[in-house]
Amino acid sequence: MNSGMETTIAGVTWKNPVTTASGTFGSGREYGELIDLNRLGAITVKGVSEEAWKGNPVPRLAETQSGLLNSIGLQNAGAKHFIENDIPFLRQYDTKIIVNICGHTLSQYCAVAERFAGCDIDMLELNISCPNVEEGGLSFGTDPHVVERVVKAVRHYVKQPLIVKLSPEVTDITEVARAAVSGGADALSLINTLRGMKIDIHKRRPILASKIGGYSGPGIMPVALRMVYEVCHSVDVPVIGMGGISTFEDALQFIMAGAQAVAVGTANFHNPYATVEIIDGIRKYMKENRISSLEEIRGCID
Amino acid sequence: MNSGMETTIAGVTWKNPVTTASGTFGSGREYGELIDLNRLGAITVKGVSEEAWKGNPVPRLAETQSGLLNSIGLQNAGAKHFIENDIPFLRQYDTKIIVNICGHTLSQYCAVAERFAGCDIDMLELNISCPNVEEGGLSFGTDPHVVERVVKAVRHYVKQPLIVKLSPEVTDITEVARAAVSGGADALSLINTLRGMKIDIHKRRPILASKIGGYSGPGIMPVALRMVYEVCHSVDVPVIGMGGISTFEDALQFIMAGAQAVAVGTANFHNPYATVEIIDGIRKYMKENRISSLEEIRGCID
Amino acid sequence: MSTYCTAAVINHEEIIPGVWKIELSAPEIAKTARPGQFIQLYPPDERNLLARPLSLSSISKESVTVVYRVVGQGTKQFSCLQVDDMVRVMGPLGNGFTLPDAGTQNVIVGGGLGIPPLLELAKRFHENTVVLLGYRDDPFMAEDFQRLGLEVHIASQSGNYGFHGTVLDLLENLTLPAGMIFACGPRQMLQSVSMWAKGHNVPIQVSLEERMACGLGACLGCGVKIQKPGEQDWRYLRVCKDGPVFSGEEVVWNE
Amino acid sequence: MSTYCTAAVINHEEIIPGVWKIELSAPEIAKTARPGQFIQLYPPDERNLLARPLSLSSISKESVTVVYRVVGQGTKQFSCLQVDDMVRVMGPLGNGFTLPDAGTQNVIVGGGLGIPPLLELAKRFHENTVVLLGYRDDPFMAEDFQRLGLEVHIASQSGNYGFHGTVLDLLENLTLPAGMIFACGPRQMLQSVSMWAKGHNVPIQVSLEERMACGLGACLGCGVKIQKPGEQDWRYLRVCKDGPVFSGEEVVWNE
Ligand SMILES: Cc1cc2nc3c(=O)[nH]c(=O)nc-3n(C[C@H](O)[C@H](O)[C@H](O)COP(=O)(O)OP(=O)(O)OC[C@H]3O[C@@H](n4cnc5c(N)ncnc54)[C@H](O)[C@@H]3O)c2cc1C
Ligand SMILES: Cc1cc2nc3c(=O)[nH]c(=O)nc-3n(C[C@H](O)[C@H](O)[C@H](O)COP(=O)(O)OP(=O)(O)OC[C@H]3O[C@@H](n4cnc5c(N)ncnc54)[C@H](O)[C@@H]3O)c2cc1C
Ligand SMILES: Cc1cc2nc3c(=O)[nH]c(=O)nc-3n(C[C@H](O)[C@H](O)[C@H](O)COP(=O)(O)O)c2cc1C
Ligand SMILES: Cc1cc2nc3c(=O)[nH]c(=O)nc-3n(C[C@H](O)[C@H](O)[C@H](O)COP(=O)(O)O)c2cc1C
Ligand code: FES
Ligand code: FES
Repeated sequence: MNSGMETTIAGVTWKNPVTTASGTFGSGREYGELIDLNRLGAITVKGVSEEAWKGNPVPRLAETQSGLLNSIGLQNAGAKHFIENDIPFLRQYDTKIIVNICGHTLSQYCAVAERFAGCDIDMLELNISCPNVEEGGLSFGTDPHVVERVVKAVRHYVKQPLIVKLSPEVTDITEVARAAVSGGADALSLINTLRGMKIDIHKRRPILASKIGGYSGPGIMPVALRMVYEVCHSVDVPVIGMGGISTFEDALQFIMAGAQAVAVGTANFHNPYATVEIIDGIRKYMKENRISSLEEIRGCID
Repeated sequence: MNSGMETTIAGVTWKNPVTTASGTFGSGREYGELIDLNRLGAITVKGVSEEAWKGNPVPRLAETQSGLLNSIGLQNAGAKHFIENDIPFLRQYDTKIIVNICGHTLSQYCAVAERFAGCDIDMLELNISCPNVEEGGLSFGTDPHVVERVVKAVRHYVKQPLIVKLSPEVTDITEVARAAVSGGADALSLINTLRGMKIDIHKRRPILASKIGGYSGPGIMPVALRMVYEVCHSVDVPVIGMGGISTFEDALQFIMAGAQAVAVGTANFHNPYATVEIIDGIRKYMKENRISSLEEIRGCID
Repeated sequence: MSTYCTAAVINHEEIIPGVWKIELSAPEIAKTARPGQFIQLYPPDERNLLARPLSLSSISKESVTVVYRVVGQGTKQFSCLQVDDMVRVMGPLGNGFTLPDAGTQNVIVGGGLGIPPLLELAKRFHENTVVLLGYRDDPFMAEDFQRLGLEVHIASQSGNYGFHGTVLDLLENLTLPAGMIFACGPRQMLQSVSMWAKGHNVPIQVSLEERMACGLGACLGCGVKIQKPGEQDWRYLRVCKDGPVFSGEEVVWNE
Repeated sequence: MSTYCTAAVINHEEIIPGVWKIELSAPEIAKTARPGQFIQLYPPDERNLLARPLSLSSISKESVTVVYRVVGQGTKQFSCLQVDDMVRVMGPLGNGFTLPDAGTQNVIVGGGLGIPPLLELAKRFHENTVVLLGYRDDPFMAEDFQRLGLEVHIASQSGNYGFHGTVLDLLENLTLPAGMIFACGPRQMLQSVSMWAKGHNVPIQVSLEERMACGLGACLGCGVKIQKPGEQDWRYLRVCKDGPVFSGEEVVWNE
């Protein structure tokens, strides 16, 4: 039965346009205790690097008004561990698997991309926009020339459709988006976190051990929506929109701005049912408004 | 009597470190009905251009979660009207006057700066960062080379201490800050609004007639604080911090990050007493923590 | 002079489905309030930063009453307020209606949620006043006007009640020449009534709406295109400070 | 298996100034909860996105009870909850304490707000158990432990009550050899008790705290440095999922 919610991105068809934002949902195992993972269009997992990364010192989290700062620093057990433990787990479910990859250097990016080339996963998301690692990450994601070069180099090793995840910390997001596409991105995802800070005025020090962290949640949504709108009008590849999405109304705003799909991140912390409630909400909206396919409203904002 | 709150910026001493963010407080007349304007360290007025500007179409306002989008488009009655009506009004009060100026072209900026050269005002704030006008504004504020050139050109006509107001919509705020200082800024203020969007999913169109507007309020504070912290560690001129400040705790975070003073904007809409409550709150904090001068805590975050 | 304060809810009832009447204890506001002015009511959920503008429907010595329709997040929250709950409010705001010279033949024209803001005005008139009320469907608050002893005509678009049609039809059917029209309602209605008034050379005061942030005249968020007689071009005036009541002839309607 | 639900407040009282005991009706959570586990309680003000982790102090058939100190925005809001109010909660979370073999000489060591989380554990012990409670100043909940018939020793840093000193002093004065230590309290205290346990070759379980987002093990926000026997280096484990109870010897304390 066709629900009208099927969404095809770079040749991969999701049953609905909702995935999880990398790093907020682990590999699904933990949230699987509370929600039915089969409901999700796709699961985007926590960033995986070639070798295990220890991550940043704690405290790594700070709550802000309607937002969250994190400085996890891409702690992960490395690609080998992931492939042995998480892919078999995820394949039990009827959902697409998107693996988010990261590296400190270009060769690390290439190595991890290559390692996943032979793996049973559906899409690869290249994180060149993480603000929480010293080398690589953000520095790779802000200069359009570097972006194009990095994407092109990594692309060479990638066998699955390649999503490139963009940083919002740039003067002109459309320039970076075009660079990623000309480097070979099959799809784009945005936005990663903005960098933010919070200070404990009683202890007179930043809450985060790393002082500065990535800012996510409802507080970044207006910026995210604007950037998704701009990028959708600048490139021809599909866009996965994210940044503060917490309700189906939020998700629909991104879809109307032109997003092919959406990812839910920080909202999971506020409401572990957020993803499934968003899917149900979109379905209800479609029914009430007699929309038989999301195509009817996607990108309706010109 | 010395309250420990006196703050000197580019040779001008305010009785306390709290001013209003340009465009949120008019020229003080309206809020003067509700609060005692003598309480404020300084009043920063709505942007003034050489000629009258009509502003953008309505709707110009959209509420977001913990934030606000505006696309006023610098509507103002022009410098002549301002000088005749607002300076005499403001001079009745024991507070500093900061005039925020804007233009569509470099020569308009210079013209309005020159016009204020002979006026009885305390400081001039150069807005090269407004996202809501087509020409000038933001485009002048994002490229470090352009910033330096614009500041240098305008500086030539300015007789009062010059504050340059920076846009957050750049890859590296410290680069722009250094450019403004080398162009001749005596002080910097930041941040102006981020650009954001909101869509009415029932009407299927953006809430703002201009589609995209400037995002302000508590939702931008983590970004603003981080940028103020970064800029304070990159330049030697004083910084006026703003972006989402709503409570004295917020204001103190900016001061601990290194700000010489703070400006209160969107918070006035949520609570017309915000400015005076912040001043009272800082005083109370200082008393409770036996701080005799703000110097003791300013920039304590290294 | 306006005040910002915390007011207690004195009365609160749903008068028709989705439309509520709330009375707030606010002596400072009531003291100086005039018909046609409004208040800014702050939603209790602090994620909603902005206050909601609501027109005064009636003014007593110690309290003010507004009538509102639940349309979004803020008004939804208001509808959950209980008697004795406290709510932040600022007012009175705006210019209000200019009262006509005695003896003027007043025509009050209200449509939908534009009707309650005309009640306090109607209270100030004891004679020479016709009240035309237009509803989409079922009427509300008509009896409040009738109780004042004024001549009340009702129209409904559904035909369920009163005249089957709009207030414009009621205007056309007026038997007496109008001296001054006071109108509040949907923009579309205000525009057609203003056109009618222009055609019949009747002065008209209309109460307008626009999204607001400060409500005080400081932020220039609430622009309305106004062209005053003798001016070469329109300019944006502020609904909150220069209005919400404007001369219908001066409004530039075509947007 | 943990549940996310909305729970009604059954009891709520301030047991000493600034410290509250709240009982929530949550049969699903109570059913599987074990001593040492915690819940995530969501602040009613939605500007606070994150839930607050609070350790279970006691577990009954249909309800769970936590004891918390008001320290910031979230706990402030909790303290305003009234009986019958509803609050969002997730739990039970974490590993909880590992119960020792029968016959082990248990030593329960609690400091300040680390005391309530040990009560449910103490309830599971009927003999061979010494309870050492340390307070800065006035004691609270000591009688809950005494009522269980266990041997309870109290110390206060102010000397106002019980032994003038810390729980470490009480440990030094133990007459029986400890078989297993269960400790909860400030990090500093847990560190020194762990050092003592190491020196005396006594196994120790400590309950740790760290800032949390998901509470489920998914976000890796709540790292604690752990070095397991035989491992060459420490790595970050998750307080919420791998803990909050860890073996005191395995925690890398020096930060
Ligand atoms: C001067 C004035 C007087 C008014 N008097 C009344 C009245 O007496 N009764 C009544 O029911 N309504 C009145 N309105 C409209 C009322 O302000 C809106 O219905 C209300 O603000 C909607 O708030 P919300 O949070 O429920 O809707 P949301 O859509 O969630 O609000 C989002 C934002 O848009 C603004 N907004 C949405 N619709 C309007 C609107 N029509 N006008 C202005 N701002 C809007 C809100 O204030 C808020 O800032 C008046 C408006 C103005 C300007
Ligand atoms: C597993 C675990 C069990 C706990 N059990 C108890 C208990 O039984 N009783 C009790 O009083 N306290 C307990 N705490 C500490 C309690 O979680 C914090 O005091 C509480 O989160 C503070 O919230 P707040 O909003 O009042 O403070 P704020 O400072 O306003 O909180 C801001 C953010 O920091 C987090 N935070 C602040 N302090 C702590 C802390 N010490 N630990 C973890 N997060 C913190 C908050 O959760 C929130 O995300 C426990 C913590 C953990 C990790
Ligand atoms: C705790 C946390 C961890 C994250 N880790 C990653 C990551 O590993 N890789 C990545 O590309 N993005 C990571 N992100 C960014 C999110 O995927 C997402 O882009 C961002 O949070 C904005 O979405 P949100 O507001 O819905 O959370 C992380 C975000 C959070 C809050
Ligand atoms: C309604 C509105 C109008 C503004 N107008 C101006 C302006 O004229 N000139 C300017 O430099 N900044 C203007 N700003 C930006 C503010 O001065 C300030 O930099 C920004 O809002 C961030 O501070 P806040 O979050 O405290 O509002 C305006 C902001 C708002 C909300
Ligand atoms: S709402 Fe600010 S000027 Fe009218
Ligand atoms: S709080 Fe998310 S892993 Fe522990």
